[in-house]
Amino acid sequence: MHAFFDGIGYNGWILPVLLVLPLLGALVLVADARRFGTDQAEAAMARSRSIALWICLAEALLSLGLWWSVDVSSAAWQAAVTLPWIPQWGVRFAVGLDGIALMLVLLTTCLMPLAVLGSWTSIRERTHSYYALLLVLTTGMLGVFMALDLVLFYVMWEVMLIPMYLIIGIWGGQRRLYASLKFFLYTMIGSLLMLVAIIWIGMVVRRVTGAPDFSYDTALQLARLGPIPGAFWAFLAFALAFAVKVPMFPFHTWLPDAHVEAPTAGSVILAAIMLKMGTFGFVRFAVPLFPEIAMAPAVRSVFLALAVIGIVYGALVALVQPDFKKLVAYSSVSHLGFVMLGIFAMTVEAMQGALMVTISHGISTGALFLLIGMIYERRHTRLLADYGGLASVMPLFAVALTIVALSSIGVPGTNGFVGEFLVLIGSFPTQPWYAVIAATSVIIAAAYLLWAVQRILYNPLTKPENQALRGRDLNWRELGLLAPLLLAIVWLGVYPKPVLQKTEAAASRLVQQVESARLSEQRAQTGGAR
Amino acid sequence: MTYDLSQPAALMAALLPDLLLMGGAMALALLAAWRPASDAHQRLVGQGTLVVLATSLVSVILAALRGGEATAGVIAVDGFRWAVDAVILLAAMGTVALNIEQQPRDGIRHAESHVLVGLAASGMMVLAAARDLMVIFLGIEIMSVAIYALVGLNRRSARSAEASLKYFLLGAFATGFLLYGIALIYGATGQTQLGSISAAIARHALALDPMLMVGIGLLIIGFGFKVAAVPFHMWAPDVYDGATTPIAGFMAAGVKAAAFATLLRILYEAFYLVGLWIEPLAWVAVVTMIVGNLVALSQRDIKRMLAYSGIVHTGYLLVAAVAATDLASTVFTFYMLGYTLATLGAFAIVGVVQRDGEGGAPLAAYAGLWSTRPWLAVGMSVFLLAFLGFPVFGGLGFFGKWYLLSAAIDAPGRLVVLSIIVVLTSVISAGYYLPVIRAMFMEPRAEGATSPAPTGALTRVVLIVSAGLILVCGLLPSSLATIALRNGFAPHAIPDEVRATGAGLLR
Amino acid sequence: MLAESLALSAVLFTIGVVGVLTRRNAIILFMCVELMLNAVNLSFVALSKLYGATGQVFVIFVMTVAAAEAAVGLAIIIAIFRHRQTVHLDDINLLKG
Amino acid sequence: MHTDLSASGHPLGDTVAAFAWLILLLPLLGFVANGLLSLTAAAQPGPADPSAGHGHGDAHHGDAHAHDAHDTGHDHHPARHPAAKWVSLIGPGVLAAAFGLALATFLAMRGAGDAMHAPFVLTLFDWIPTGALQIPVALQLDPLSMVMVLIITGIGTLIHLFSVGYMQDDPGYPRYFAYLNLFVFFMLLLVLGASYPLMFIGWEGVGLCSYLLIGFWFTEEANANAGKKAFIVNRIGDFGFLVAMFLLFANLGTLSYTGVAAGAAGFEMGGALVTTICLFLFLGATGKSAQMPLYVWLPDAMAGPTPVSALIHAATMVTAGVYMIARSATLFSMAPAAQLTVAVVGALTAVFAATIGLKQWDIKKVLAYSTVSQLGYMFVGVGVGAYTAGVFHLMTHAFFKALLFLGSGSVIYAMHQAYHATHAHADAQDMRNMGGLRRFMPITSTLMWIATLAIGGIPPFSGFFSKDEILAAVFARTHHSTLAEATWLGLPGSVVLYAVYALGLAAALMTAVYMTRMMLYTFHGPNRTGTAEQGHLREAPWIMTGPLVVLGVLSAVGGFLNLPALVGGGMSEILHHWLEPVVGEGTLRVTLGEAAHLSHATEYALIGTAVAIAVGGIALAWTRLKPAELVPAAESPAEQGIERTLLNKWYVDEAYDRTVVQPTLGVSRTVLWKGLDAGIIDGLFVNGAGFLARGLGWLGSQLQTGRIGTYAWVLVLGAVSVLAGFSFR
Repeated sequence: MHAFFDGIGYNGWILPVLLVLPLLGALVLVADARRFGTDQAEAAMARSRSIALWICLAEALLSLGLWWSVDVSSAAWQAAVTLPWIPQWGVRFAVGLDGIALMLVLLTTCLMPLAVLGSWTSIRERTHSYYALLLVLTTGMLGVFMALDLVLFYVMWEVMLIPMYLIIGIWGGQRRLYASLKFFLYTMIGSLLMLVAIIWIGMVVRRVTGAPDFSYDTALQLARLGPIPGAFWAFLAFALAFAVKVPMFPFHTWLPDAHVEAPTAGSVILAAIMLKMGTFGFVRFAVPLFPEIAMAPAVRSVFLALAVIGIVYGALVALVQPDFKKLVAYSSVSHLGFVMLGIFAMTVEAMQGALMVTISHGISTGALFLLIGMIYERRHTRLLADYGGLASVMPLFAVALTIVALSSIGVPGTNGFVGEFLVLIGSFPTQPWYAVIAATSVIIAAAYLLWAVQRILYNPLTKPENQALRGRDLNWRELGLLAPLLLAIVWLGVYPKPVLQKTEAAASRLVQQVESARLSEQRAQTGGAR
Repeated sequence: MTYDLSQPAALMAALLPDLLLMGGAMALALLAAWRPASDAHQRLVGQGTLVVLATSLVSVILAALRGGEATAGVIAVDGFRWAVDAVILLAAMGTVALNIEQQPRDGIRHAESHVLVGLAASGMMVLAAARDLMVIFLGIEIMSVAIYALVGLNRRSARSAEASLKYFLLGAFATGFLLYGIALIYGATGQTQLGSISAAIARHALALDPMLMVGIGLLIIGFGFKVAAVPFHMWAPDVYDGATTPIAGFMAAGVKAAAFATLLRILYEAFYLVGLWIEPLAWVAVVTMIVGNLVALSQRDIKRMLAYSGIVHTGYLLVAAVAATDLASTVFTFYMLGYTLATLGAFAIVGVVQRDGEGGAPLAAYAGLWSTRPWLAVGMSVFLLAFLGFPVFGGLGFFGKWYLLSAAIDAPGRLVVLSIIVVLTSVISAGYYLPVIRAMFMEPRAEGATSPAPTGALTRVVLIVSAGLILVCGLLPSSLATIALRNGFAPHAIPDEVRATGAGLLR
Repeated sequence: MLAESLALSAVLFTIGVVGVLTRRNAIILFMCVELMLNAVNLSFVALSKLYGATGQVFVIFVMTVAAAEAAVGLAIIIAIFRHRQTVHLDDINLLKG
Repeated sequence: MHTDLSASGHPLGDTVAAFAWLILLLPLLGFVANGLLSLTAAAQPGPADPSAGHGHGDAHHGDAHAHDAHDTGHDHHPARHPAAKWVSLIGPGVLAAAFGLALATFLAMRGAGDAMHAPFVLTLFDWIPTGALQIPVALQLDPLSMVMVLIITGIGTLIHLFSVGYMQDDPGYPRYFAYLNLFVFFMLLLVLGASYPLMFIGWEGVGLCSYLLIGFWFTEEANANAGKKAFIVNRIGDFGFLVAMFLLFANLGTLSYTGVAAGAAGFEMGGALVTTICLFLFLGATGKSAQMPLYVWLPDAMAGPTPVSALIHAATMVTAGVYMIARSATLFSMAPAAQLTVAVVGALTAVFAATIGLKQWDIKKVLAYSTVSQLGYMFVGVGVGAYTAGVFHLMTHAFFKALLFLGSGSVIYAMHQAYHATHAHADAQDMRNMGGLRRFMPITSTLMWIATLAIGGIPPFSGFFSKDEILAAVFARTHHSTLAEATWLGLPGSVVLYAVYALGLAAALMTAVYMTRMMLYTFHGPNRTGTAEQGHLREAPWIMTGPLVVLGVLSAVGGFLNLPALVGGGMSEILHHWLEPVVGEGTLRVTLGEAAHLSHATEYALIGTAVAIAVGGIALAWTRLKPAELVPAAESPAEQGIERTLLNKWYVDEAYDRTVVQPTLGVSRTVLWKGLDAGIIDGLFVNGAGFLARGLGWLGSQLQTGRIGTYAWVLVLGAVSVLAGFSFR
């Protein structure tokens, strides 16, 4: 396999192609809309859907090659491509992957076709623009995971903001205006502070090397020179931008609104991929660039405390949500609290666990939102109280929802368990108390999800609208959509070894780098020798 | 080659583009008076003005390519001047193009408006070139008087008459301050040319001379009014609201470019030894950004909102001025180009969406614009996001703000506090740009709301050029960055101990 | 002699500013502005005694410009009068908010 | 899946034991097959566009086969599930094959003789290989797991056969067998797993299956609630298990049994660390095996079908806690304080559950509380370090409790058929509607009597031997054992053990009473079902009574598997020698090196008292209770006083609800969600900031009065402030 990919120089062109392909797709859609006009005829909608689907499928197929062509063990960036962009300001178009970024890129490319399929019939008006925005969003997200240049990272970080804002705003629910504006402002505050921090880094590099240079590797070398005055504020700016995106505890109130009001594909992408940008940001930028500050006892305990609060708080509040989407949104706050706990516990197992939770949360929450979308299309309500007894009228849906709920709870044998177990067992040696408190969320998670599943599937089938659902179970499209996710849930639960091995090298390198910086900082403080 | 300004011929050669424009404008004034006012006539005169402006732009570009500099004298010949001239001429051409198609819709038939735009542009070019207080005063007056008249263009609406009255009275009042400042500076140093003023300050160690201080203060007040910095901005919203849309655009872009160019030249060439003006200017910048943004939040009319957005951008440019490094002038030209393009585009769309004869542009008129005129909505979003400084979709706007922030952070004074204020206030600005985008994309079209009139040929050209440049340069700004870098004027480095006296906010 | 004349021009200037602030009539307001300009001319003339003729050249410039400004200004005031039949500034507040 | 047999070099390596993973795989295949059968028949995918509103069209079409016969008493005979034939073959067949393979492995293991000192570990593939934590999917075959596998597959097969008869008319028939097979797969994984995480997979898997099976008839809200309650309470236990695993990994770096056993030697005897680990393990055990604090889910679990109660909530799943403590014998034996806690909690649960059992009218509730009580006994056994006694009682309890449950199942089946025939709507499980069934169901009643005598502890039945051995073990350890010297909450060990012994006797007495009460009310005295129904009361078909007979034989002779040493000769303590390689070291450590021995005299005395208690209990019940006076459930008066509290289970459920469940919901709704989230963070900071900005903006726009005067004033004020800024130096 490896030889084949080297033969066609796969690593040389794949990443830029992955970025550009969706943009081309968007242009094709726009051109198609202009030439045939967007008369709401069924044909126009079908055309736009199929264009979007083919582009996403092509993107997914192309990206699968990365699984073999990326050699995760080597320290160098894989499939790296560097093009001059703005030489005067030291900004380059540099992209590359390591083990962690590889998994997130694959998660994105594989989820996008499902998101498109998910909104096959639920999006009725202005489908051309909808799918064009989805494709631009893909480029933005992939760009964030691949960027090796701080400015490119920032630009891609912002590129994904507008399409998601419009998707929530135009095709969302009743309170979409408030929700989309809140989502935009929340993310923007964080990212603009990050912009100041990025420029500050560029200027520090300029002062050290003479020319401003925003490449990630030079920033890493800078970090090795030891803490620079003012680095604390830069770290805080980065951390805030990513904390808003994760979302960590105090900055999470945009998530429930954005999820509830977004259309199905919107909330699938928001939950499955966009939340991971926050954690990816911490793993790639905030912690490695400022290891001493991130691992300083005070800072570290603040982040750990917020993560654990997020876990327990998210679970508790999810317990009392009447709206199923809001419940899943708060459960995402809880799950991503695990990821943050894993990152800041800073052991190899915890880091691997964090990355595993990122991927499995993407799969299970993505599937949950797709399922919610499916019953919303049939019943047009998200309130749990309106449902009941669906298992007897929609058996296929019942099986799928049960499996996905179990994966979200983290029952062993599903992907949810592997990640959470690794985070807890990995963070216990360094943070015993935090791990134990986090483990209590295992109970609350079972409580809120099973209670929700019961109110939908099991209780007596009394309401006539639910009885009318008999014979309107999941159709072939929806089954085809869920099949890969259910397979992934079981496969990652039973045999997660390949995924763990892909991320192991990058995770242990990160932990060593941060630990060595932390120890040298400790010695410096205790020894007093600068 | 060097222009020996003492020779009249060399002076004329140095002022070639300005003279071309002024001569052309005079000729057109005659042509305008030649035939009775009618639509066809004003269109002809308008096209004539465009030709004149184009020739002047060509001569500016040729002069820039030829390079060359001038001996000490009344005017400056350097890349900065040519760059600012290009921006001014671009703004003027855009305004005339929009005006040609907007005037019939507002029922204005007299052709002199285009001539006035030409004259105002020539005044601005004089300002950009001036290196002598007297020439600066002349340039400001040529520009202002022409614009007083332009604001009152729509004779049949009381709103534009009131706007021109306000602009005239307050303008004259502020010019009074400016003039008194010039007098005091002349009194303190005995010189009027910027170079000799700085020499006099160095010779007589006048850095802390009270008379000079008051003079510089008054100068800042005068220019503060012209660029609509906050304590002196009260006129801007009403005048933008009253004036016809293209003229409002012209004021937002052209007047700001010229006034700022002169302010930079005065501060860096004449008063680089005086550290005291950095602190007040920084405070003016901060107040401008904060008050401008906050008041803009409560605006319901798009033109008034764009007026406040103009004020906020003045605040950002003041931050660049306060940075006072060699980057400051390049940042200014780079930022100004992006800002001008976005302003022209935005005001063009406001004009198109505006119903004939009505002055205001209520937000409700934009509701659901995307469903009827999708490309207008997309265009407006690009311009608004450029104002906001959003990457890729706002294109050049982002790199303008990026360059501004890197100049501020890189400045010896390390203006991190100022850049954080820039960043936080631009978040507030999202609070009033986004509702427009939201109205266009997310709100249903109000029933009975007529679809905007089809855009004229020239307006479409202006829209495509401005949106195109913003997006293309937004993706690949390197070529533009090199032009800006080459055409900045290197201000005398402000000695650190001088900068320290003005430390104040800058820590 | 210089100090007294500069002081006089400062006083005149302040009178002009106070006039602008207190009076409510457009034309009187404009006359106060003209007063301010003439105050500056006075100081220019006084200073040119110290530094040579450039001050007086400046005065000439200022006067011509003031004249042009007056022409346009009065035209604008007439236009506003034709619309609102008054030049009392308190009534002229169509544009606000 | 690569099985590196050669690596282990264990003599069992080349015998049939090498195919142990097949024992596991068979039930899994059964689950997959039955699952597919249930899905393909029930489901047909809906129309392409889901939001097309045409639901009314074929409402009646789906009605015939998807609705549940259990609750809606339709008159016409419910159509049996089309794939019922296949399912009846696959379900029990898969179990029988697994049992056969287990027997073969057992024989191979006996053949291996003393080679069994080292467990035979069969590594299949890597599960979680990260950094220092290497968890392979590996099976461990040793005497303890062999005993458990035999019980699970043996009794499992019998119960599967019984279910064929009991559940055949249920439309969810394939789904039922799918869940049952999945349960057996997870239970086998629990006992065969070679490391704590693998046991944990089985642990939560069985919890999942019990959730699915309890809530099998999910259209009844009570059943669904019971399922959910079972899963959540189990999860609380699992939390304890998880924390124990973290402690083990943090301190020993490994989680496999062999690794932990080796590492445990390094722990300090009775030290804080090993005690905490054992206490957390015990917390896990209480969750799964329904002990004192976390037993509330088991009685509600009776909402599931009766064979499920027999298999899961009597024979196998609930014994997982006992197996876990036996498996970590080395750890527990090093923590006397933890062991005493286990014993005390076990004893208290035994007594407490027995008291509630006295006053229950639902036949399955009586058996449920009896199970909780008997589990308390097993925990007393393993608590005092007599691991063999605990496992022995586990085995015998599996026999007679499965028999009791299945017997009650056939009684309920018969009652249901009768009510079904006459369209009566009385409760088929309430003893007050039964009475005198001996005449109609002679076989079931005799077998139930065997089981009742066995559970009561009447020799020679199996219950007597296992219960007596536990009590003897407790008595033996009151002196000269690590427990006696240890202290528990200040009390000296021996006093605690005497108390445990006394509680044990009390529980035995009450067991005898409530079991006899149950037998009297169901099988003796006048029949209260109703004259019309009596015609329909008849013995259950052979498919159901067959397994009862086998279990009856096992309950009767089960005791001979581990006769007390008194008997002497080759036949005594077979199970003790069999389990010696696994738990021997732990048992010896508790009894300070040499086997605990009582003088023959005391042993006979103990046996005497135990038998006296048993016979006394039965006689007490026989004389005091008068089944004749009982009236059918509908007309019977409400209980008063102590009887009412016993009937309402000491109001423990209500107490939990008011102290734990409602406050958490209340706090998270009002304080966390509405208060903090919507109130402070959203209301105050987010919207508040927006409101503040808009307010300031509005103020600014008010300043914009439109009058030139104000503008001039602002301009002059600005000018003055700028000039002031200059002169401040």
